[in-house]
Amino acid sequence: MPPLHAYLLLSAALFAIGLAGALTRRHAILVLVGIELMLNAANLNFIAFWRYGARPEALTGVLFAMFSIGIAAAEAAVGLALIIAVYRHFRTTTVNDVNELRG
Amino acid sequence: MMETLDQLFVLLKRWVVGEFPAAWRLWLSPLIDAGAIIGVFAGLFAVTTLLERKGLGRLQNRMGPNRVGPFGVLQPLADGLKMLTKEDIVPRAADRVVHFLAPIAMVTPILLAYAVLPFGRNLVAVDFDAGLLFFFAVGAGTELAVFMAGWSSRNKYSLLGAMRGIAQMISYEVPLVLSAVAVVLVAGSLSLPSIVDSQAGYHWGWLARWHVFTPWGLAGFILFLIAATAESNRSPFDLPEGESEIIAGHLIEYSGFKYALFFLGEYLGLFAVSALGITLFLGGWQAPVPFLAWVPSYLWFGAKLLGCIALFIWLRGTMPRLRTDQLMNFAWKFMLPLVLVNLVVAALWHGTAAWGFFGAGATRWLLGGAVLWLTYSALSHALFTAPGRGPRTYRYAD
Amino acid sequence: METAFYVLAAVTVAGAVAAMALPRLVHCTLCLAVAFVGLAGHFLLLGAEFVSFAQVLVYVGAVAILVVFAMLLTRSADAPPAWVVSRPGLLGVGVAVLVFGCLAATVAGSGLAGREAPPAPEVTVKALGERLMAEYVVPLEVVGLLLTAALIGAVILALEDRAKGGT
Amino acid sequence: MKHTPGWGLLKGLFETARNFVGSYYQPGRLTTIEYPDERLPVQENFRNFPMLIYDGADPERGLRCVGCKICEKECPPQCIYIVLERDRSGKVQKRPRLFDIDVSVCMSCQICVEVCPFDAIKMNTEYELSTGDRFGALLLRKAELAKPNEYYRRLHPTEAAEVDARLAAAAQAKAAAQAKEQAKLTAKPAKPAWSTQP
Repeated sequence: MPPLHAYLLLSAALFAIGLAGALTRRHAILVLVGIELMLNAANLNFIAFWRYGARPEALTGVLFAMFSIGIAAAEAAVGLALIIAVYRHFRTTTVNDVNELRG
Repeated sequence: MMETLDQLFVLLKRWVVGEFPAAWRLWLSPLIDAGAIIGVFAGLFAVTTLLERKGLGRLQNRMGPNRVGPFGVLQPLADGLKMLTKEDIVPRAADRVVHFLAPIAMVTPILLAYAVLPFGRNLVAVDFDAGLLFFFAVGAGTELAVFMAGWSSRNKYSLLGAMRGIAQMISYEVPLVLSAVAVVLVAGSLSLPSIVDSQAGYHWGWLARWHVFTPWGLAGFILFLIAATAESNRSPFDLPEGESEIIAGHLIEYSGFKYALFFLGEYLGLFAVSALGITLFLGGWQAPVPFLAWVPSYLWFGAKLLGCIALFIWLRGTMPRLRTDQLMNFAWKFMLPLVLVNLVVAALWHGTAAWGFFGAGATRWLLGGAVLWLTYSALSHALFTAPGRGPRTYRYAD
Repeated sequence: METAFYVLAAVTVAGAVAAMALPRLVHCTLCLAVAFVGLAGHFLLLGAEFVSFAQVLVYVGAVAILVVFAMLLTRSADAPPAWVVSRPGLLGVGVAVLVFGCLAATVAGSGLAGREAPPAPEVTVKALGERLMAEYVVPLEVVGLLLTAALIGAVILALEDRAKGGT
Repeated sequence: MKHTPGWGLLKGLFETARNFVGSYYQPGRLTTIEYPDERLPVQENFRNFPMLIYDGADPERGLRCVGCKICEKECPPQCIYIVLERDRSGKVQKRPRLFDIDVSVCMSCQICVEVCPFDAIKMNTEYELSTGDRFGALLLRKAELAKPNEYYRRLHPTEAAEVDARLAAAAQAKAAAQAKEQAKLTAKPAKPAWSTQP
């Protein structure tokens, strides 16, 4: 069994990768993908802390991760619907080009 | 004696693994499982292609293949040789890496799904506590493979086929999973062997306690079959590869061995989903009548599997293909409400299990059946036979 | 166990990096799916079977497919490959590296670093379900409500504006 | 029962099941002809590809074709190629030296038959013309095209009888005309016919 900090470092790395992508990529879908990656990194942390925690039989980490997955699914659905709506309006999915408030 | 025969493969594997040093056993056991699954089901694939072609022929008053070998039994061999010796063509504009990976991404998840299916008493590779969820989770991987195949070919027909395929698979996954959830609700477990165990025994000593003999089980099984047909892209839901419209859908630009892999994946998916249907509704490897319980369990499973395959071939030989809008309407407006009602009926069935008065079973059956039948009639009337929605009338064509 | 962790970690990180760095959007999505599968493997390794399968079902089976559909509907799949080597881009990477450094330093500095796992607990689906139905029934209902709202919201957002005649 | 939703599906399934079972013990249901082993009898009006008719035993001398080239001109895909025979002095004879038809081009339209004033070209019913040689074997020569009149009678009896009757009538009329001419000639002696020849 690898030590806890291995999981924490992996999670931090995933979070940083997701953050870098969300900050640098211009495509709206990729920004969303970066956010999904960050959420997943958080999930990994939940599970790792649950497994290495004092009372794993309480299942808190697992349950929290499941709720988080559910919320991520909702977020992805709404986010992608927004991207499609934006595309219909502006005919582009590049976030830099969608900077006007007027339609 | 019969006990040994029933557990033949389990004992055989235990003996083979026992012959090897302890360090190897951890690796050897799953390797043997995987090898057995691939060998048996690839063989079944070969047999099924022949049976399907023969059966379809007979359903349409034709002979079917009968040229290679006696009665054409060597036809799969000829087909295989032809596939393997064909030129492997990759379009110049294709994304070569994704194009190459797509068939692999198609077959691997389906083979993984076999790991949790119980083929006989104790004959299951891995007994996950959440086996059913595992099955559906890996099954989801094939959708991505369809997209990979369709997009990487750089062909508008293949992209259209892939979009149709993904839309269809997502839509029909909902009724598929929900009809399985009804079983989970009653059996109280996600593990497939314990779902089979929950169907053990016989009512009054002769009627098997399979879920298909309950009102929600019968409806659930039919809904499951329809959704499974759509999931495995078979006729009448074969729109993704409807050859008269989009040639072969996402398979257009595949030839030779890669095409054979897709073909194999399609059939393996069909077997897997049939095996799941058997496990959930038809009592898995259990014998249908108590006096035949001495027949080895895997033979019962095989017989049921062949029966399911025959049913799919029969459906394919009978039904015409749906239109895309009909397909989507059917999934979302007809099957989804029905499967939700079915879930409620299953919950009622489970809740009234404690009823003990005389005729309680018949009352429950009639109640559940009536609710389902009323829903079915109302839905089909509202969707198909209500004024303005009935069969199309042709003013000038007649 | 250790080897499995490192292999899975390599797959996950490679998938994530590729998902964020490849020029073609479709490749990004496919690599994202690989990263998700790697994460599911980690969950399995940690003994959270149910979460692992749910992860594959939701992320590979739903989110990745949703992304694919969004890509096809916005015609981004055929967009020319776009690399990001610009000043704001570098700035973003710098910020991310900084964040990673902070997190790593915190992890290394905390007392948790060397903690070993207690014996594996028995996690049955039944236990999970009982928790969800007893202690966590309110959050469960809220998530259900949220998902329904998200479903309806997504449909309304993506619905074509017929009344306006489309813009 | 008839109006129960889903009834039509069951009816269809029943129908195919009846096909399935019936095809095993009612051979009449099977619509398949196992081709290389058994063949459908060729219909009299079937046509595939032209042939040249000759009378008598010698395909060279008995050929009805006079090389008028009408068929060559009328053939829509232009698959007929005719070169006329010449004698030693180079004079054109009323016989084709070459008469080639390209099978791969012919479209079985029968126009050559309809325009032929001499009933020399007719449609064959042979359909197994495939060959491994794409360039040589699909070009049929005069020798391969020439078929005796008996063969034509066997293939298209009705049509052949009609043609034979017409030809016999024409021959009779011609003989009668010749006899008349002969009678005229004998009545009024003139230069004998053979004297025009050198």
